[in-house]
Amino acid sequence: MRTAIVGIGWSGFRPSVPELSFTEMMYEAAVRAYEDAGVDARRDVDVFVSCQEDFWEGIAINDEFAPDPVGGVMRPTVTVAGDGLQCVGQAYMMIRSGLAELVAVEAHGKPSDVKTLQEIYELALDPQLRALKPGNPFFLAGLDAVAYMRRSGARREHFALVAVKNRRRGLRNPRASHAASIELKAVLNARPAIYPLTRHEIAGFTDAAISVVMASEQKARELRSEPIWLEGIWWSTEVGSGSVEWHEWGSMPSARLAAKEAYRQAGLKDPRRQTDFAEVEDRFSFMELLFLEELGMAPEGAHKLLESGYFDAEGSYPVNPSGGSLSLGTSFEATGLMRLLEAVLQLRGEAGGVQLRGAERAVVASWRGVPSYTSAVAVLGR
Amino acid sequence: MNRRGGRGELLHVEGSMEADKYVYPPGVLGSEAAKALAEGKLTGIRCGEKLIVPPRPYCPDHSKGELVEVRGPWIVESFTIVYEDMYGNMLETPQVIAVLRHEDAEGSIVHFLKAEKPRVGMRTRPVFKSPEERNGTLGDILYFEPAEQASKK
Amino acid sequence: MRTNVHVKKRVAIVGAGLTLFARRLLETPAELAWEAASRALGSAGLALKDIDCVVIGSAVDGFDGVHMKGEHIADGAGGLLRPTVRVAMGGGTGVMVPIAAWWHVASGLCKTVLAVGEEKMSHAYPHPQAVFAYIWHPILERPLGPNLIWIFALEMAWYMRECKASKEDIALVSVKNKRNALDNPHAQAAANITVEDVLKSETLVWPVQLLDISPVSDGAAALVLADESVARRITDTPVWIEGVGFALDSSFWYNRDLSYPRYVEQAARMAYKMAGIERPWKEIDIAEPHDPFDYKELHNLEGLMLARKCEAPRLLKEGHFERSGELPTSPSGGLLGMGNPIAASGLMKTAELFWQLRYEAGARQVKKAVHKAVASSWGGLMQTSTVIVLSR
Amino acid sequence: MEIPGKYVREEELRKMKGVIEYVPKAKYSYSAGQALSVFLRGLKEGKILGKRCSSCGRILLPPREFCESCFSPAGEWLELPQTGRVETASVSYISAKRGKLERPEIVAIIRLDAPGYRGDEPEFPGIFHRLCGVSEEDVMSGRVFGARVRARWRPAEQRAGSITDIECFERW
Repeated sequence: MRTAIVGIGWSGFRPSVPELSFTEMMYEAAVRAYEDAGVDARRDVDVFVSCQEDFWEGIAINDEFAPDPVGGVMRPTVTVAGDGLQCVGQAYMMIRSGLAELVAVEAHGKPSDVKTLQEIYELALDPQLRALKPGNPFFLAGLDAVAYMRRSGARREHFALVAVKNRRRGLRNPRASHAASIELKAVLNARPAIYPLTRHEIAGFTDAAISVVMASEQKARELRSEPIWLEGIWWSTEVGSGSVEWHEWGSMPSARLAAKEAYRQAGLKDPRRQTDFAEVEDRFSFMELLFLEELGMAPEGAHKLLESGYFDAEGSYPVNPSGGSLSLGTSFEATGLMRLLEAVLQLRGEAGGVQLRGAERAVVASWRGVPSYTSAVAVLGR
Repeated sequence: MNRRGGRGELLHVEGSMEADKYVYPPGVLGSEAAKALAEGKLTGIRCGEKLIVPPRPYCPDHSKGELVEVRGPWIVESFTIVYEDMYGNMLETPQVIAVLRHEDAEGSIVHFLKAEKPRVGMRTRPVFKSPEERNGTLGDILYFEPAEQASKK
Repeated sequence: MRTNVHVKKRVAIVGAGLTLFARRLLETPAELAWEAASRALGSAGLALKDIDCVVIGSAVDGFDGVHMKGEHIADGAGGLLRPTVRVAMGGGTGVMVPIAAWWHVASGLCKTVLAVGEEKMSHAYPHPQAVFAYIWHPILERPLGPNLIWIFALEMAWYMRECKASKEDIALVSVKNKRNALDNPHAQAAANITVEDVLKSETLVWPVQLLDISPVSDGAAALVLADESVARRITDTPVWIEGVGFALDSSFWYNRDLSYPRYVEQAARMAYKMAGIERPWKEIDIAEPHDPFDYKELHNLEGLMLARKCEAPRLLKEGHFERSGELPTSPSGGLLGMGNPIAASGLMKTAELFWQLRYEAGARQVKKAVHKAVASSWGGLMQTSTVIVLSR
Repeated sequence: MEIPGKYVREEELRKMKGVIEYVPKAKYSYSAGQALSVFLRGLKEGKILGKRCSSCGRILLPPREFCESCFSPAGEWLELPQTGRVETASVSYISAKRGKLERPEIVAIIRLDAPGYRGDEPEFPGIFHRLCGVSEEDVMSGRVFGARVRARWRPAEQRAGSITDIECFERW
């Protein structure tokens, strides 16, 4: 049984959205998604899924506030503490199991409401690591970056090149509030933030809410003449945030495993030839290259292909044509859905200034961020 | 009464989500490892053929491990230098943090590295706080230093 | 809304395991998860390598004091190098875990799932209650300085008035469940007490007294789920998941009648429909309704349609819900007798039914023959219900 | 049967090596947004403002931008009467952190006298607040249930645009 994305909606996409509460943002995104799908939330949607975490929200048991703004009151509503793509995965399973025909998935982030972001990230570290006071919880990404350089032969210049590519590309995307016209030299000469990364290579934060409506094949055909098919989706956790020392540094096995199963579901043997573009993890510049390797997109070495322009929007295999997280920012558990949103709009031909030509199939891959080692991968097709 | 959302009049309400404090017990196996650490010994667990560091109460395959002392040298597998915090403020002194792996072990220790020029592959050893200052946490180690240097503590 | 319309695959529970429930355990959260998971795997005769997928349940990060708690305990829960996901629905988490694990298997994408619930509430100081101060709306409610029990007291008072139930009537739940727990080696608060003891205990927020409430607890529970082919291969007595249901009511809890939990009924109807149950009060043999507070068991029993509205107190008095009664409820000892490590407690209830349906509950085994069972967990601002129906 | 789990006393824990204490820093500035900003400003002016759902006609108090039952945008603002009836009440002897209170607090759900409501609907415009001028005995005896109450406001100069601008609801 196939599963499709029949509606998508969003709200926010600015570093700060002071005029709306998080529930008002959720409502706006949900209304747009239901309108896009042509469904009535109260009558048609079988199950509602929301992805969120308490400390991001500043509310304990925050699922309390999940149902009202998405139309899920007195309906089957479930909250998952994971990236939005994991929620899409839950919906996918519900539809495949026959539990539901139409599922609404929601994720949101309002980092501008959090006054102590660094300390919240710190609270996610194992107490032992916290006690060291490492200065910036993102140090874990720095450890991966150096190990990746060592393993792959990529240099700092390659990482900077990713930042330049994605930040510049975002200038064409109205949702990309962190886009910048920036030169390679400026990135490399900037004050280092976390070696080997400068601040231009670390994505900023964005307030955003995204809603996605998913349907069974039959329902999808009733609703749309051209739904976007979710051909495969999977996720994996490599090590826990309480056992980061077991991580395979400079690699992302969770992305590798998630991709393997997502490709199997989608029937892909050679993902780079069988798909047309990818929206992948890039909240730290080097992650884009690391992910492309783990996704099997660059057996020759991702940095070499990057150098040759292979992953440019005009290149052979566009990667992050939306501008990626470096341009769009990250938004807690909504980050994976940001990539999904951009891919869906792209496949539908609704991507405006960042539209590619003739894209039929895409890979979406997202990591859950520091200090997790969880990733999710989806394959979408027209 | 019908005035709506003039930007200056939008309200934000301050709040927190803080317990007064958290007290984390070390765990069953962790309390043994903590005792060893306070005595200046690093430990791991023996899982069949494998040696796993740091010691967790179980092996990756969920079987029960046995706590064993692990002596160096500790080899730098990766490192990073933290120059600024997440808010963009420079740290007073940049912090060098490294992944330190034992030759025979899977897993590694993440800790500070004090070296003129940190590099991958460097052999290091831990420098401990004085015995009376130790409390059985990772902070009992001040940092790792190149093994060829004389200990300063 | 049309749920459960095309469900085809059968899903079984094939193993269960618990840790001790207690106020302060030496174990770390991951260690607790590991203990429960290992026991569940052991009871199913499986090893971790046999597990395809992992579902973690944990309610409130503020208790363990670790943000992204699911990631934190992923290793202990057996979730490494596997698809691992965490559901979080406050008090409703416990039964949501086997529900989420159910769709992992029913989708055909996982053949075996390890479902683990963990809560370590003793990390938080000065008292875990302090963390509950943050469950309220940060703008509309928190400035009033509410404690957790306010809301229950308001609901209990409403229920008592609406159903003309006395404190004595309700205290019987606590007496029954704590007594049932005497036979449960995992229990924290097993005791032989009387209604008098409950009425003499410290009044926290009238009408809620100390012995009306389940104690704060640390602990973990785990189940192993499998698809039909695996289940048939590894056990002669699989317990089938016949129905799942869940519902969330509005977060505006003071905009609605709290004397009856309509959201519990909604979730129950969803689960019963899938299980093909039309007259739950006749067809269900045994129940583990959520009982963090004594009145809550009665409230849930009515919502689960196992008693008519306001009828539960009378049935309780008549012995209907005893282990020897017509519809034994909380034979495990419930949360009142076992303690309440939130996410683990709902899973514990499902585990208890698993043992009861296999006639493996030992001293706790109910008198009557059992075929169909229901467990529920409840949570949020009087709004969450998760329901699971099991059969032999 | 051996049950996993090792109970420790507080004193034992204190003596143990490897115990970590941590003081969390989790601070927020919650955006009130469109609906609640207006509501809070109304409180500052001594008004209880609600919204009406333009689709089902329900009065939404606390006000929100959308009606969660029909999932449609909420309609016009209206000022609600400051009187109502106690639906349920309780007496708290403990603080939010489980400390003992010197004086017990009495809190209630109040159904406001909203236009177009009979007063027995299962869904109603309601408010959660303290009661004053009510004794513990009034609550325990059940006398307070159904009692008529009205908002008692803090003096205008002390109001801050918070739910506590209403001091309590008092009998009248």
